[in-house]
Amino acid sequence: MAANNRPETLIPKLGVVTDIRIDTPDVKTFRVVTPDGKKAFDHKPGQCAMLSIPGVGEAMFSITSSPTNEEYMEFSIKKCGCLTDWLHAMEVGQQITIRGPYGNAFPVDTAFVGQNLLFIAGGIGLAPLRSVINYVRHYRDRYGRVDIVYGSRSMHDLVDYEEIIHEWCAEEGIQVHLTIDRAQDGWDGHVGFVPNYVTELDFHPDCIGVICGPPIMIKFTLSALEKMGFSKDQVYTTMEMRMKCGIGKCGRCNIGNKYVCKDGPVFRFDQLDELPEEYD
Amino acid sequence: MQRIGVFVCWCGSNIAATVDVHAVAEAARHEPGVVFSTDYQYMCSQAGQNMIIEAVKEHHLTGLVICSCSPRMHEATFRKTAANAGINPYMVEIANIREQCSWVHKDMAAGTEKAIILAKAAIAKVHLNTALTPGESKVTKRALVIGGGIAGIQTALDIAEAGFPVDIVEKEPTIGGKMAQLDKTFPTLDCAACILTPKMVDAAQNENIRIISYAQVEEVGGFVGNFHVKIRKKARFVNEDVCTGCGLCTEKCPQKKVPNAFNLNMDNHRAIYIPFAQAVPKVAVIDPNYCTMLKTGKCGVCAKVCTAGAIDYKQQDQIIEEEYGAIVAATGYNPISVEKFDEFAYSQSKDVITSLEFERLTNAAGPTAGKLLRPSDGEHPHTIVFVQCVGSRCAANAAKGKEYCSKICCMYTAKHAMLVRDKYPDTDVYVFYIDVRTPGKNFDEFYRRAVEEYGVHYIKGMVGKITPENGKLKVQGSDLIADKQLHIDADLVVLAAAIEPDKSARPLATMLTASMDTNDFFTEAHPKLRPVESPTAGIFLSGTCQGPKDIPETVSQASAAAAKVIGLLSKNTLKGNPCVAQSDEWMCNGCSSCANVCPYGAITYENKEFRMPDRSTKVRRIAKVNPAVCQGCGACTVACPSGAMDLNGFKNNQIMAEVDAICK
Amino acid sequence: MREVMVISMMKKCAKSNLTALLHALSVYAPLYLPVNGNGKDTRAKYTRYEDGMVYSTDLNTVRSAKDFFFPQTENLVNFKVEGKNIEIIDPRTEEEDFILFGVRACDFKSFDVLDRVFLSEPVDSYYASRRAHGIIFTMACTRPAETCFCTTFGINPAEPAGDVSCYMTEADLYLDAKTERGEAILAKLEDLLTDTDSTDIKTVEDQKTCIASRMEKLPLAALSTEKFGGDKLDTLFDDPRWESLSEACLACGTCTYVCPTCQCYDIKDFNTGHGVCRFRYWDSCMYSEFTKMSAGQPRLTQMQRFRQRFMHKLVYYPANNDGLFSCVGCGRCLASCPISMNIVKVMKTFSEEVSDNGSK
Amino acid sequence: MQTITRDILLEKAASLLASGTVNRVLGWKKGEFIYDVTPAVFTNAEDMYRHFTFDCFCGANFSKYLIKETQKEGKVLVFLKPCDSYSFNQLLTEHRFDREKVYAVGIPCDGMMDASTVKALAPEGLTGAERNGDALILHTLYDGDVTVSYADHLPDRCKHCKSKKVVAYDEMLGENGEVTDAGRFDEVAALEAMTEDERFAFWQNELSRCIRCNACRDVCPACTCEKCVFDNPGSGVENKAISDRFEEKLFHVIRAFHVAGRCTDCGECSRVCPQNIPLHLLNRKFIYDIDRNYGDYMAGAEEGSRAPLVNYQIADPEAGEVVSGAGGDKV
Amino acid sequence: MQVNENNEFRPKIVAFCCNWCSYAGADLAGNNRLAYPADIKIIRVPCSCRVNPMFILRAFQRGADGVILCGCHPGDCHYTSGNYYTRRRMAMLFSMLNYLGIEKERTRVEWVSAAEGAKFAATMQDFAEKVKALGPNKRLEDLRCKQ
Repeated sequence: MAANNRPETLIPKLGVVTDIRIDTPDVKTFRVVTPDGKKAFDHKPGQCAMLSIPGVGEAMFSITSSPTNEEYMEFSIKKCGCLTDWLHAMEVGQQITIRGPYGNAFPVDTAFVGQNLLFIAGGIGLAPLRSVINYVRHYRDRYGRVDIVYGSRSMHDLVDYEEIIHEWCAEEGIQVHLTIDRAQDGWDGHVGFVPNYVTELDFHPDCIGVICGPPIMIKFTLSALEKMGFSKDQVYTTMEMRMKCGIGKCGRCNIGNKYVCKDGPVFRFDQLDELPEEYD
Repeated sequence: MQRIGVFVCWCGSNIAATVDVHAVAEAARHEPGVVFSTDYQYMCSQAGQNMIIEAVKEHHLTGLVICSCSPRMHEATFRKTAANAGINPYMVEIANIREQCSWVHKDMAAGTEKAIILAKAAIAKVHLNTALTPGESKVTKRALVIGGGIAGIQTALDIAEAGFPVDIVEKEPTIGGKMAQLDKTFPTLDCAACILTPKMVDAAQNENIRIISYAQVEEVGGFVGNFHVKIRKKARFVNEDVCTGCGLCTEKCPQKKVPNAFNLNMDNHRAIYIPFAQAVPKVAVIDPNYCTMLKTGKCGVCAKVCTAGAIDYKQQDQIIEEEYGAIVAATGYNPISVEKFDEFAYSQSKDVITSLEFERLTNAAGPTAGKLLRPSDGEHPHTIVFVQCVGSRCAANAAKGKEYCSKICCMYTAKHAMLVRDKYPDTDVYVFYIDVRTPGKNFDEFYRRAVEEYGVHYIKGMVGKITPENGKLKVQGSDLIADKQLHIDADLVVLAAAIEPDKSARPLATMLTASMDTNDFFTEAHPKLRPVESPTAGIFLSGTCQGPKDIPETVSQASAAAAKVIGLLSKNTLKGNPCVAQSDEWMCNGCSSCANVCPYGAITYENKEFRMPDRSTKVRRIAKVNPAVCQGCGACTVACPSGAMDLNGFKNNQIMAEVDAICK
Repeated sequence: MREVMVISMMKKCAKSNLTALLHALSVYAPLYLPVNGNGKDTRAKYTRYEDGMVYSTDLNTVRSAKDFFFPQTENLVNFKVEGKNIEIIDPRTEEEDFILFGVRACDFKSFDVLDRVFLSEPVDSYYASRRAHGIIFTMACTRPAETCFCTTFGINPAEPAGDVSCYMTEADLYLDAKTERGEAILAKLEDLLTDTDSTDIKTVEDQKTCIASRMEKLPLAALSTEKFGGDKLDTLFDDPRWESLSEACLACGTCTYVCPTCQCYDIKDFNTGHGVCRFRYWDSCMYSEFTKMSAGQPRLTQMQRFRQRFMHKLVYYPANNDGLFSCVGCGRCLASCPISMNIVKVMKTFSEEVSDNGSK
Repeated sequence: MQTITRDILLEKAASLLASGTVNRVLGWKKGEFIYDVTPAVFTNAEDMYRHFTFDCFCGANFSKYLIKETQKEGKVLVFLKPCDSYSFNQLLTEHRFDREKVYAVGIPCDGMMDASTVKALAPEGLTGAERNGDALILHTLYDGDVTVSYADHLPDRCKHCKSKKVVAYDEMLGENGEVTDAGRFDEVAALEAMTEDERFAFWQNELSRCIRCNACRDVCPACTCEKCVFDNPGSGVENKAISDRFEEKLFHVIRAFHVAGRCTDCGECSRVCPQNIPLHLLNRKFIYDIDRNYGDYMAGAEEGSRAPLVNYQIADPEAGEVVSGAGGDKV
Repeated sequence: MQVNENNEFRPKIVAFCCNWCSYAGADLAGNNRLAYPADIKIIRVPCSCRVNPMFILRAFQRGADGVILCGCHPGDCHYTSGNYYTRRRMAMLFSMLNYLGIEKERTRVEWVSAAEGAKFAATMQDFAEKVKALGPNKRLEDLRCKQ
């Protein structure tokens, strides 16, 4: 019973897991559709959804598939707690619940249009960016040059490796720069931490930066970009917080007066500067 | 999320007759996490076990539920099966649908319903099972025996005979203990020294035995198989390796007024002395409280007369640190102090003596060279009254005395009475008793001889008062059988004082984390089934430190303890039970509740530095469970309010999952 | 919630008829009103009216009236799980009208504060539905207590609004319908009500004047919001005085639970053995677990959590809601805090120019 | 008996601060009204002269704050009333803080007023109060000054005080009192004398008011777990709010059980309960049962004593034989 | 709450049994085919002292009508002292539950040795009857867990 025929926000929809891809030892990507085989809802790049297993818990995850994919949604999820353990143990055909989309999105149709784009991700931080990158690839002619810097602990911890190698790298106008933290057999690419690699690559500040990864990586990458002449109002990031409702009401994900689930998760660094330094 | 296989056993018709096994298997199949469910005639048979192994492989099972007979029956079997199938043996849970279901419920519907619930409970539990691996620890192949009385000597000898090195720590300058002070032993009346001293010599000569005399345990750390012990060897001011035990110094020492503890202070020895002729080690020792040289720096006679040059006035206490695999407590007993029993006038008259003093008075090596003479005037006593149960079998709330029976007094009093009558037939001997207890081989015969052949007057009753008067001791007592008051003018009164554990036992127990009862006797791990072990693993009990005993009993227990020690030391490593308690160090607040209830002393505390979420560091007191010592009872888990303490195999959430499944 | 404002004639009910009035209201719809407790705690609490109950004249209830729209626990949705399949069940039944009687001006204002959270997009339908069905009779505060400071937030206890504003005098109860809904319900009570004349209006006006003068004399009357508001983040957030203010805080949730405007909640699944109930519970920003997640904890110290609560009420909320503070000055936290730390002490501390430490 | 006044405590604190014995003082800070004093840490005498207060509303038990305070540098001065000193000892027994970092000054006490009790006497506005011997003069907004008997309106914990003896201190101000037992089990016994149905109705009514604010737990000096089972999602009983009336019973029974034998009967739980639930009657029930069945035991009376529920006697009564009802009824 | 075809109330009873004595006693009852009501479901614990009061309340919450705890006789505990702690803990807990008005017949501690199969069966029979006579547990129920 939804009052005034408004969409019911706290009652989820049913989802079915139709495919599970093992990305890394602790990351799996789940494909989710409704029981009648449709996409659960439309979203914009950078938005999130609440996934849940009844009795186990509910949590917010970035939607990693591009909105341009009209068949299904994908979620790349790292195993790091009770719910994600459960999700990782699922088999194809398992039903879950899903509600969303939540939060703002990257300004792909406004600020990004016509710009060169630089995506920088570390580890599972690629998940929220993948949606944007694929969106940009889909509407390739709307944007300028695209650079992607992606690093992880080891080559086995690179999420979406197949897609990166076979699709992104192969696409003209996209430069992919991969790196891993420590040298290992079978890897002939770059070795080193993402912020250092970004410094080495020495990007020209004629583009918009998007950073996502562990807090420490974000911090150092931002300062690396600033040294290259980037200003904070041209760099974006996406945040993570404990969220329960996803609709800016439960009261826990705020930084100052901004609610990460509703006003975020995408923030420009100059916007973050206006907020109290509570979350570092 | 587990992948669970459920296997329902028919046990022939034992289960299948009252439980619909197919229905159980079918119901289990619908439980979350169950990916395979089946039933079979005999799950424990080779074929049944193979079926399990196959299913594990085919369905990649991670947890097994066997609905069968009692886990007490076949849990071990199915754990092995699991191991053979390549999964951890502790990923198995048994639903007992035979003893606790099919055999006790006649109604098929009720039995089936219950079996399904029991299966669901086991499934709920196995969901939360985790792989457990028994911990292993090495065993130091050396034993420590604390106490060098007959108990300690016997234990040490047996262990040494089995080929393991063993140290005896004795607080006196010589081993031998109480038995060395005794004259004759009941019921055979052979001389104590004659049977003890050869054993003392054996101990001294056994190359596997090291005697650390005049020494005390100061610190015990570690756990079963790996004890680390600090022993303080007191300075004797005589070089043990050099002294030949010739005894010249003990004759030349000018300080003659040192009470002779071995003779219960009934005579004196010199400031340098050898406790008794057959002492082991036979090495002199200087009593620093009396030695003029040590007190004033003037004298040095002993050093002058010692041709071996063994005297060393500068000798210091020595600390010996050693690793042991097992520790045996053999700290023995002492008679209680009878001074507080005013009615017996022990403090008022020298002629009221204890039984142990009586032993010394009749011993050929004693202060009277074996002649029975009154301590007050050296006269031969003509009337002797023995009083039994002095301080034994007292009311629980009595201000003095012990609640328990000291066990040995009846027999040694009979022995004393008999010996007196035998040597001095002119002596009248009276024994006041509450009951005469003679449950031992040849004990009752012995006692009856005392009464029948030797004419000892046994009087059932207690002595009310003893009054020294004109060189006599007026003994007032009651004869309960004749129902009259008795007055006996005695020359000598011998009190059969209760025995109590040696005072050194309590601090030792604390160091060993071995439990004691309210009387300070060591508690055994199980009063019937594990009588020579302390609940603390690796600690064994020998002799009267565990409870009153006579010599034969002491020796048998000493050998039993030795057998247990040998069993332990013959292992290279100890494999623990993995179902032990575990403390979550982030949740523990170090309150000590768990350690208070642990019967095994398995819990210790440490101050550990933690890196807090705000990146500061904090030192927190936290509990640590030693898995080698913990036996897995779980008492600590309930004592812990925060739930920081949990028990592997029976975790809080596992039991609650069972509860939930059952009450659903 | 937007209401249609009406101007109609005030009605009057003799106090001797109050019982009959309450009975009539309870027949119309379930009626909740403050009633004194009968156990160890005799203070007023909102109770479903049954005949024989007596309306409490206590200034206010221990718990606020927010429970009626945002209950402490609420079953959001149920699930049945079998194998890989999930069934989603909405447990709600059709909401019925209910009457809240005796709501004070501060509590009534708190509904506005809550509305701006729960009724902003996306709307919380659970809240919205109850809000739509709640008919509110407010009551003017004739004897405000020393802990009252509603006027600080611009609330007038003499004009409590609601569907019907009530004024209690020695002899009568005056009922002033403020909405169509209020009017409609008063129409149904016709038998028990009489019209008012100019004397009555004067009586009520006198009472209002009296209330105003009493409010002015209250110890907290001078409390000012001058130092607070949506634009005061920079001056307040890093103030060292948060440290000493929060020092004694026990980290219990009393203030947040008695507060009429606190609206933080948590959602949790409860496995009943037969299915899963998804519950919403009041949560408290004072609890250390509140923001804890597997990846870290943004508010690690009690100081940070304490600061969050007051910054939210005095800075963040006004920043997002046109300067409206998320405090209505009801004084419940003043009465309930185990260590007597409260928003008044916080506001007064920051109103002092120089802190104890000599720093700003 | 010397009356302890604000001035005496101030002087003591100032001299200990001046001598460097302590570098801060745990004391009471005056509030807006008379009854709303807040525990505070003072680092200098000047602050104390301005804000420190001591009167009959200074009932808060400071001992639990010592866990946090002793983590800091230097020694802290704490004033211990008799009942606080029991909690102090109990916390020491459980190794919850370092004794060396505390300078404890014992102060006698003849009962502390409780804000909610006093407010109940003048529910419509209490602007101030003062004590004059047994007279408590309340200044009210609408009824002028009202004088009541001090002793008669003490909270239950003080009316039925367990002890007026400070059992732990470095220094005692004034004269130490004696252990008392002012009928503190009377109310428990009265409940025991009821029928099961009556008791159920009583507790149902009382506990149903619980809002699970956790104030009772958070103030309790025996509740010092690093993480309470009710906050720990892994414990299986975690809960934040009462969603079923079972849970209020679960919470309060388990909490009382966890502190059984460790509770020093300081009564803070009942004092802080915003819903006036007589929580101390649960704790006193355990204390009463323990005393009757296992011998008198007062947690905190002696540092290092072993709590009765982590102890046993072979001769303990059987579970079905314990005396736990009125007139020696067995339950 | 369960009812059978005759609409007769069938209590749910949880019995916690220590592994060494009472669980073995229950097995012995089985060996000797000594019947007792199927309403009793046994949970095996290493020692009665493993039983946390939370388990007992949990059982009532989830729908149990009675909870019985069985352990070794005092003095016979496999772990020497576990049941002594149990005795105190449960005496105190049950007294408290009764203080809250919970019927005292719903909780019980009984010592059953491994040799007392007959005592086990008789105890269970008796306990089940007493609980049945009380009817469903209303005072410690959790309404959410009712079907």
